[in-house]
Amino acid sequence: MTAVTVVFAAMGLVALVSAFLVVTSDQIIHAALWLVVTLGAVAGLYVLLAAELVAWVQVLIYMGSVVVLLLFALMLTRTPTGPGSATVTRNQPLATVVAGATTVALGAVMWAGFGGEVIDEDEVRVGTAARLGDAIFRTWVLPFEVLSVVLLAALVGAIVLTRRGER
Amino acid sequence: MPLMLPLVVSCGLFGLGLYAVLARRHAVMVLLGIELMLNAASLNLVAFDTWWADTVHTGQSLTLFVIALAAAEIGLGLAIVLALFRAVGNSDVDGQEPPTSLLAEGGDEL
Amino acid sequence: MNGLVVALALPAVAALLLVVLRDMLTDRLAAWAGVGVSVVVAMLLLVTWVGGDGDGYVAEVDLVWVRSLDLHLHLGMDGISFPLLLMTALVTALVCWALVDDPPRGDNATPGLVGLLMVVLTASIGVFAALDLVLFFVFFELALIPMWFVIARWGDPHDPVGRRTAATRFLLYTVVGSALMLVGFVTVWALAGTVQIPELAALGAQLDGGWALFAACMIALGLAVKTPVWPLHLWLPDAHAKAPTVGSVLLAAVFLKLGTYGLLRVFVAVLPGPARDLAPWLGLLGVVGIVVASLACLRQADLKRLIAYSSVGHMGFVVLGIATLTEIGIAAAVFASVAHGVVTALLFFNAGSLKRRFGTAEISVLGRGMYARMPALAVVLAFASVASLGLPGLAGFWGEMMALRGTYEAAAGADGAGLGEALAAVLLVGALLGVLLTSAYFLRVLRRTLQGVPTPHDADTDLAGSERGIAIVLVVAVLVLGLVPGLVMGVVEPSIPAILGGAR
Amino acid sequence: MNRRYSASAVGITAVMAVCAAVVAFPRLGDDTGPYGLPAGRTTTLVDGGDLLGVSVTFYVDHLSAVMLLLAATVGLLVQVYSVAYLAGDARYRSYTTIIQLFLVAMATVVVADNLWLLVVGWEVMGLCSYLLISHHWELAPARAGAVKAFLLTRIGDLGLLVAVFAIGQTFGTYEISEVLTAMASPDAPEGLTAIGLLLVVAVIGKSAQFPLHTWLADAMPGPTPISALIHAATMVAAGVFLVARLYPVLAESAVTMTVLAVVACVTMLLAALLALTSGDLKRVLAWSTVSQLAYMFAALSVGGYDAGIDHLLSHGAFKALLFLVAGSVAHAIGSTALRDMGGLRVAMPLTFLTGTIGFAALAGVVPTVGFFSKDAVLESAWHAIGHDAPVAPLVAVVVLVVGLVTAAVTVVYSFRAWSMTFVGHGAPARASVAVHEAPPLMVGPLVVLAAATLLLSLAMPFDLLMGLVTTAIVVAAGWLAWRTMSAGRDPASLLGPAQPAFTRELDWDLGYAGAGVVARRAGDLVTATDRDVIGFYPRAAAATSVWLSRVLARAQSGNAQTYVTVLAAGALLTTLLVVVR
Repeated sequence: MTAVTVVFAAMGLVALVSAFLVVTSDQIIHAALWLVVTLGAVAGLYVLLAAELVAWVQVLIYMGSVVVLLLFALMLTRTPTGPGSATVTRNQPLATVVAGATTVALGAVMWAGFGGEVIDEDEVRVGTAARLGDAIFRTWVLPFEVLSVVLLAALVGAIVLTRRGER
Repeated sequence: MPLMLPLVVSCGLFGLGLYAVLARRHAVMVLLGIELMLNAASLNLVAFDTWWADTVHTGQSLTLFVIALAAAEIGLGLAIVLALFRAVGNSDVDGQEPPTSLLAEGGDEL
Repeated sequence: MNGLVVALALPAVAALLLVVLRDMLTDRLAAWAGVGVSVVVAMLLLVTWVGGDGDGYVAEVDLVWVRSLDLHLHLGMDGISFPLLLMTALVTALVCWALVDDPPRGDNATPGLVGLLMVVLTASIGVFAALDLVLFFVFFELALIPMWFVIARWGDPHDPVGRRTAATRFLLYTVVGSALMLVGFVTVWALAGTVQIPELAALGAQLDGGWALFAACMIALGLAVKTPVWPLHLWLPDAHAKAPTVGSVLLAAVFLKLGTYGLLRVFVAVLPGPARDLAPWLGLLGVVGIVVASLACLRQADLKRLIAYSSVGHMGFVVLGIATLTEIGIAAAVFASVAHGVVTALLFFNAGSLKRRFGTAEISVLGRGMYARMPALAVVLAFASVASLGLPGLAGFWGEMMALRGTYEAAAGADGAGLGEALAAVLLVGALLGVLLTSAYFLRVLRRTLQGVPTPHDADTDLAGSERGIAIVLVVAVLVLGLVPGLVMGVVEPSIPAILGGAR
Repeated sequence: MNRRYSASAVGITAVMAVCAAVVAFPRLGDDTGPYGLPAGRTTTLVDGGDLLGVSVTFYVDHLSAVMLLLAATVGLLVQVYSVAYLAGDARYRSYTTIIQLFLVAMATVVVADNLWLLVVGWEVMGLCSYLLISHHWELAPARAGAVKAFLLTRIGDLGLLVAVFAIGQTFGTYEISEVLTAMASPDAPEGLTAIGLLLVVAVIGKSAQFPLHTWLADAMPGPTPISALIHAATMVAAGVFLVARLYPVLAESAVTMTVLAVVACVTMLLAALLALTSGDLKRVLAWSTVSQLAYMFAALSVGGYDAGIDHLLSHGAFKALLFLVAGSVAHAIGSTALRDMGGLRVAMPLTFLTGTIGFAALAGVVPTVGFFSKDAVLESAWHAIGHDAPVAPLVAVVVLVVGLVTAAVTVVYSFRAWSMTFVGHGAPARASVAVHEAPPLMVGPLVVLAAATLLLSLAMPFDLLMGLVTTAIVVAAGWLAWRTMSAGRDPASLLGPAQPAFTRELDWDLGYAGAGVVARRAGDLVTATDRDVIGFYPRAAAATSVWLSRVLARAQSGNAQTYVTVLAAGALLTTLLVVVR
């Protein structure tokens, strides 16, 4: 049980608990804020898994822009954000069952597949920005270009959708 | 460090995300659920990338793409929620009442 | 150009023209056009038949229709199908003639209705002339749709919902039936590798075993709905009660014969082995149909429903004839089909005339003493009823006589018969009881409507114009078929081996 | 009003009668008895195919000739009689046309060689009888009587149909001449009991014998000339003709002949007693016809072929006469009930004279043909006891005894009817009404028939012993009846306690009425079964499909979340399936 494992387990626990709170809180704002905690914990996990660039990108983009955008949207739409604003539909019991079953099943599959594997500390290749940049712009350059087109389309879509009037 | 750890965490996140999508009424909460599921997936990718010690860092590159896509997706998602809210006055996922039965309106019974 | 193909195509083209040019056509012109086309088709068929040489199928044409599936546009006439073809063409001519004086409701509706009738004519000619199973099925189905419109659109004016329900029930019954029949055809196709009826008939008794029996059951079920055989007959009384005169006559004279002809051409000829196994069941259901239908007729209040139930009874005789699987039985089936077509057409024309005058065919509403109020209509109705109850010397008798004779010979232990001796004896007694009950219910109708102290009614107008003409033509036809049965038998007899070849 | 039609009606019938005579006379000589080779001439008009076996062929021999002449003469006389009898009738033209159709049908039956031609004629006769009985279809009894007549004869006809199938199957041919030739040849087929019994059923139906006897009396509401023609002389006699025509086939089986004899005996006595107790002149004559027909069948059953035919001929004459007499009486006083009559001998001398001859012939008084033919019948029974006959001697004895008893009863009821009609002790009040003799057109046929009743006796054989016995019976029974009548009592009371039963005609009709009710009840049951039992399944199928569609509709509820849930559950299951297995 190396130190990395212990910290990793703690950080994982934090992520899971905060995710649980995101899902069960009855106020949207609380849910959004707990999401921030979850994303932070996951970023930490990335660091522990020696994926530095991904961790920072996670923190920078995911927590920085996505959650902020989420909060802006909530405020702009003046939706009721008080207690009881994020209730549950009739579908909740069925949803619990399905979600639970999926989690257990995935876990079992993972366990069956990779139960005993161990990440070998010394072999780990740290995911520095240089290596990542090299990998993306040499092997993954096509998906990268496609991704830019997708982002552009999403941008235009969002603008068109939210334009007011003269429908 | 046992590979199972990140996998367990990602499964947990995925389950919770799925629960949120299936059970929450408010559209934004559904989007949050989707975010959690995406994170679970990218955590998994990174875990395998590290375990595999991939020279080309497939896992981590894909995680970057996932994050980019997640951003685009949340942008659009919120635009839709905004439009929905302006049109209907609430953005509940189960707002519409079920369509009336086609056979109700008399005549032509067998 | 092959006479048969022209006879098939002509009504179809006429239908198309009638529908396309319906604004330019007046009601009377369209009706006369229908009569003209039907008469031309009848003449064509007659000439083609007379011109045809003896052996094999007359005017046979065999063009490849779907190469990959080896389906052929395979048409041909023989002794079994020619009488039915001719009767269909003549009955359609009479039906169009009836439309001249009794145009259907709705503005400028006659061209549409006559167009539909032409489609029915094409379809029935196709069925009777088809020598390819799938072609048979296509025309079999084609005939249904126009009939649905005729019943649903121009049926009983007082009961729109009932009209549509009856039409839909008729359609569903028959479509389900023919779907089963198609399953049977495909099984036969899988077993025999071909769908050409002549080749299948040549195969004869080789088609046997579990799957052949399955195919036979499916085909028999499909045709039994159409014939109709007793438990599957519920659609007929409703369809007739709600159908217009035009619809009822065609339904009785042509549609039921698609079923009986099918039983001969597609069931007995194609699957002789299984047909032998199913024959006792078919005979039993036929006789039950005869007795049950005549009992039901004793209690019917509506004249058209009564005639419909009597058709079930007559078709029971046809099925009994087929079930005997003897030469006389097959001849009985064909003759009874033609005779029933003519006699019941006359009955339905009369019922239609009454319905046109009194708005309903309810016996209680028609009043009594019709002999005094409408002598010509009364006499024709009496003549048709007497012909229908099978008085010897009129058309109805010979078909029933031959069916009974086939059953008697089976009971007396004739070889090769489809029915066992004990069963045949029981069926014979049942059929005779049916004949007695048939006489009873027809006399009951004559006594309730034609006789009795006359109750004059302002709608009392005797037969006029086309009604009188149609009555004369059909009365003559019934007399000719009755007094000279050899006319039809001469045509039918040489073709019986084509049906019974395998079963012998 | 129908002056124009009556001329053409009588004219056409006359022409038909002449044709019948032309055909019949040359053949009168061909009498070779029942078992000889067929002697008549066969002509083929249309030869039907061998499968259907229906061809138009004729075979005329002595028997057909006799029947043809009988039918033609009586038919002509009836047409003449009807001119006056139905003077004012609106439907006179259809009446005469149907009579002509009937005569053609009767001729067809009589001369047919092909059995199917015989069946056609046989049933067309039944149809004409139906149409003519319901001539006055305003009257309920006429309508009911017509339907009953048609249905009961139809039962007999079905027997005939199956008999013809059997003959075709056994002999391989439908030509009567060929059948008779086969029977005459040494290797004649045996075991013809089935055919025989079926033929007996056929004749029981047509000639109104015991089980199916009730329709003849109920056919009386028809016009009286029709009763004379159809229900006395021709149609009902067709049964006797058929037995005589196919005599070798029937005589081959003793069982058949015994059954025929038994039926004849029962009918003979029963009908005579019913005639005795009937209150209506025409019903008396109808029951008397049934009884006399039984005589003919009795004669044929004991081997008296010629006696049966002779009695048929003579009965045809005098019974037609009696019916026409009843017609003229009814025409004069407007009713046929015996209590309305009496003392008509003064007002209607000619009718009285011819009526007396008629009743004398019926009773079997010496000079009339009735005496000779009935005598021949009884003599043939007597002869059958000693010598070889188709039936056992015991049966012949029974036939003889019952024949004699019935002869006595016949004398009583004919004397009763005769005296209540013409003599009438204590003339009834109606006598005061202006009763006058029937018009000449009606009296003419009466005279002709009366003459025939007397002249025909010359052509009849005579047996002294049986003649004395029958005359003794006539005198004794006549005296008994006269004593009862003069004492003011109705001879029917001689029956004592049994009289009411016979007056109600043994309620034999309840059986048929019961059958009618059973049929109607079964009809209701069938209609109900159609609607509820068989109809249930299609309706159930429709309802199930509607219910099913409603259940499945719930899956498309429009709620996106449920879709995603089902989607997720589906995905999960699929992966589990793939992974677990």
